[in-house]
Amino acid sequence: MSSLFEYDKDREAASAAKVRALEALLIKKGVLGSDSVDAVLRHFETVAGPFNGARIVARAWVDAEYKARLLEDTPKAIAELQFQGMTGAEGEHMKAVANSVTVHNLIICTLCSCYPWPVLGLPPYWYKDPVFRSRGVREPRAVLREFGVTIPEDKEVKVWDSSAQIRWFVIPERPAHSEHLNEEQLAALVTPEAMMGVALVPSPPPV
Amino acid sequence: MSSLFEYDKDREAASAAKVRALEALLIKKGVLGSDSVDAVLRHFETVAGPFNGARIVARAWVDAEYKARLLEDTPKAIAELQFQGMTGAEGEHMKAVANSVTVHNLIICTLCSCYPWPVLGLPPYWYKDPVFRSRGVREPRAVLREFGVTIPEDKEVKVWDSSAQIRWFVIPERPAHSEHLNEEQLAALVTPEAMMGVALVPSPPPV
Amino acid sequence: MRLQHYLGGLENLGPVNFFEKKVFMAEWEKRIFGIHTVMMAESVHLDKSLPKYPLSEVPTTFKDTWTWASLRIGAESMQPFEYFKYRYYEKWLMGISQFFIDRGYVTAKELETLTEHYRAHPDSPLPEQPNPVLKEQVVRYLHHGDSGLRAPMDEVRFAVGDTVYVADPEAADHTRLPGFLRNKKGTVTEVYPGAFEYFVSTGPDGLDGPQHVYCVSFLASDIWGPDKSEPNTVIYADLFEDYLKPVHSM
Amino acid sequence: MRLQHYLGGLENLGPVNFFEKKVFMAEWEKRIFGIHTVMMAESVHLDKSLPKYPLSEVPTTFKDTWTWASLRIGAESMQPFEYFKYRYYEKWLMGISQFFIDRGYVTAKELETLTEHYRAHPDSPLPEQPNPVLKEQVVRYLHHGDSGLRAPMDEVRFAVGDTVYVADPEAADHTRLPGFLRNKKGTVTEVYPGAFEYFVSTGPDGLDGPQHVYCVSFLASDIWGPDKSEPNTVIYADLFEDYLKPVHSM
Repeated sequence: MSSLFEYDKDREAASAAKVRALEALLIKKGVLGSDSVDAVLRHFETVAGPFNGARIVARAWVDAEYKARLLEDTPKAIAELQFQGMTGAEGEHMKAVANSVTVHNLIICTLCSCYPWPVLGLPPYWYKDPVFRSRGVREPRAVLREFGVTIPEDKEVKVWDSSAQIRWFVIPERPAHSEHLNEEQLAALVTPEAMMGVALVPSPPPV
Repeated sequence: MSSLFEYDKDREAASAAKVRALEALLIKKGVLGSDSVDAVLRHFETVAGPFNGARIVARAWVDAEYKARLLEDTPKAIAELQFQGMTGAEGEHMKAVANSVTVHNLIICTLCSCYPWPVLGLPPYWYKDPVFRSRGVREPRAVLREFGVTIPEDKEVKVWDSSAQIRWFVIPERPAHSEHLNEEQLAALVTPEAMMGVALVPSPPPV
Repeated sequence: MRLQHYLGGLENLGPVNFFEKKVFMAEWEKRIFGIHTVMMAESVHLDKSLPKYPLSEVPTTFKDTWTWASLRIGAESMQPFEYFKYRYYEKWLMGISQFFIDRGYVTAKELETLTEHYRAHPDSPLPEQPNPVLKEQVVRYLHHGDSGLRAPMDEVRFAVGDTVYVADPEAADHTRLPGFLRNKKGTVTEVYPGAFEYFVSTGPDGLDGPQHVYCVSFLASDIWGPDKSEPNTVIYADLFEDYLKPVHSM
Repeated sequence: MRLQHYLGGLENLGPVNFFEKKVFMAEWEKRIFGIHTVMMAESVHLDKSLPKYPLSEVPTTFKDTWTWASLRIGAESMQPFEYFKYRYYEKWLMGISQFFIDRGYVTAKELETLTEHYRAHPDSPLPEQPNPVLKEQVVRYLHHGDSGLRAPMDEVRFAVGDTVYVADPEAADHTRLPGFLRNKKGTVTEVYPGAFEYFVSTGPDGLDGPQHVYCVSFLASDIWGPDKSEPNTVIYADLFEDYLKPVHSM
């Protein structure tokens, strides 16, 4: 499957040389410093990433009042947790939407690849691919089935298409049989896919 | 412009090797003879090609009754000329349409690349390209302008999209100041583009 | 429906590459064109088409039906975005190679190995195994074609001048109904004599067995809307009867 | 309109490539992502966005506006069929390189020559010229972002619960209005506080200066038709005010 995005070595080598030449020229011309790009990449290893989203979701699971505040005013509730950079690039205006017994949410960007960087990091390739962007709004239930998630007909599916300021993310349902887990253990169960709405959070293995 | 269809050498070499391997295997397996493909290619050098269409058009220009018969029953009128293979592959059901002071005709195949082989040979790359196939039915006048042909608004444009049996071709208007030319000289003026309806036949240089 | 069925009418595509008048962009393209045409000339359906060819006398191991439909199915059933990644004859090469592999004439491994050989030795010759009887059939086919014309059916559903609506049947892999005409209103301008056989069923799309074919005209303004169409422009298309509905059925 | 504005809703595309969870398919993609993000962090518009960055104190020769819009324009204005030939970050690399050439930061020749050098010597290092003050600005930008939020305008044209129709403005190169929503009927579900500046004009498409943004819900059956949509499905989109028309205007 992943071959759709894998190109031949020559093509990759040509792109690699071109981007290196571009970066080198921009450094020489004073547009970039030689430490600028690395600073960007480091940010997504340490500050912005799905580890933040997972901790927010776990907090919402263990604290119903926190969850209510998170849905009511997402930036304010995230600020309570005192993570770094939570209103940073692509997180200036975030909004959480919650799955429930009656509703399943899915986030998408049909025009490009908008994504809530501070809480989820950078999006995977399939999210940016025209196939997901085309099908996600037309047949979200079929797309979810391919990902192994069957949504019953009487459960509403809500698809959130980013085309202006808001970057959405999903609070998945807390899995059954997770009563014995603490907040940190719960956070470890939460995947980026679950916070995009293409996966559920599975129950932990029985103790 | 033609770079749109020109790919890098590696890609061409890979295709060339693959098609040669395929032909070699099909010869070995008895699906083809080693002289089969050459027989096909020779046909389009000697039997089927725009040289036929040009002669048909020239005849229609010099003989109004022939032109009437050609429009009324195209295969029968073509048969009068006793060319070879005129009801052959992709010419089983041809139909001529005539440009006039009130009508300009354009042929196209939006689904693939249907084309009247016996009278026009094989179609050029742009005719097979999705850009022409998309635009030709939506904005034929704009497409014609790009080809240097401006059709006045009060002249009707008819676009013929092949999607079943018929293969159309266009009898262009006879150029002005061509009274002194004989049939053979007239045929030499007729281009494949004129018989597809994307070009006019220019007047011959003054004597 | 797939994007490649809806090419007609896409906007903002930029200029047509009119200056590329070549039929073949590379020498290798001639070979795949030739292979396809030979396959058409030895297709098993040719004992049912006009003229009826004496195919049993032609020495070939090819024992399948190969028509334009076979080739079109390959291109139309491609993943739509993939369709635009390949040049015209690249798609032919992909479709035809896959056909021979799928039908067991050659194995993927054989083809891959020999491709590597020719990649390393581009001038290495083809096997020398002429087949004069097959060559004769190829020439005959090119001269006399392959028509699906049949006797007319009892009932001709539409007459010249009738207003018709175009149907919108399900079409996943192959159709002869251009997307931009679906659900549009047109006028029958010609009822072709006889019925036509497409030789290949298009499944839920509807082509299966002989049927009448009509030439139908459409005002450009009825297709693209009065504001987004050019003036005084009419589009004609040949449509199989199954693709048309009488106006009162709407 | 271009095909890339109408991606939402295309049919028969086959499976989503869900298994490719990588963010970058190749190491080089990280570099173009990084270059783009640094450009956003030193864009001259940042003295007008929130927070107001002290950009004049940052030593850089970059003197242009670079926002997401700049990047999107590059991809959306591509010839539509070309769009599908390139992988996501390939399009970034094409657009960003062209921008630096067009704006005179580098010449096509310089880039070509140096590309050849790195092609021949892939491990040849980058110049060593750190810029600690710019690095600090990059980190600051990543932590504090870049909001177009403005004070609300006097008149808010729609209220929660209003039925609205989506406009269909001309859009050649760039729009924030998905094609599949055009001319459809929806319901306002939220009026976001404040107005939003997009920083870049989209020309006849309509975005220019701050405006209100609404969350609008659409029944899937109102978009794709009752027969071709999944049951019990609602699509929400954030739409700029200029893209909406009151129901009585239809």
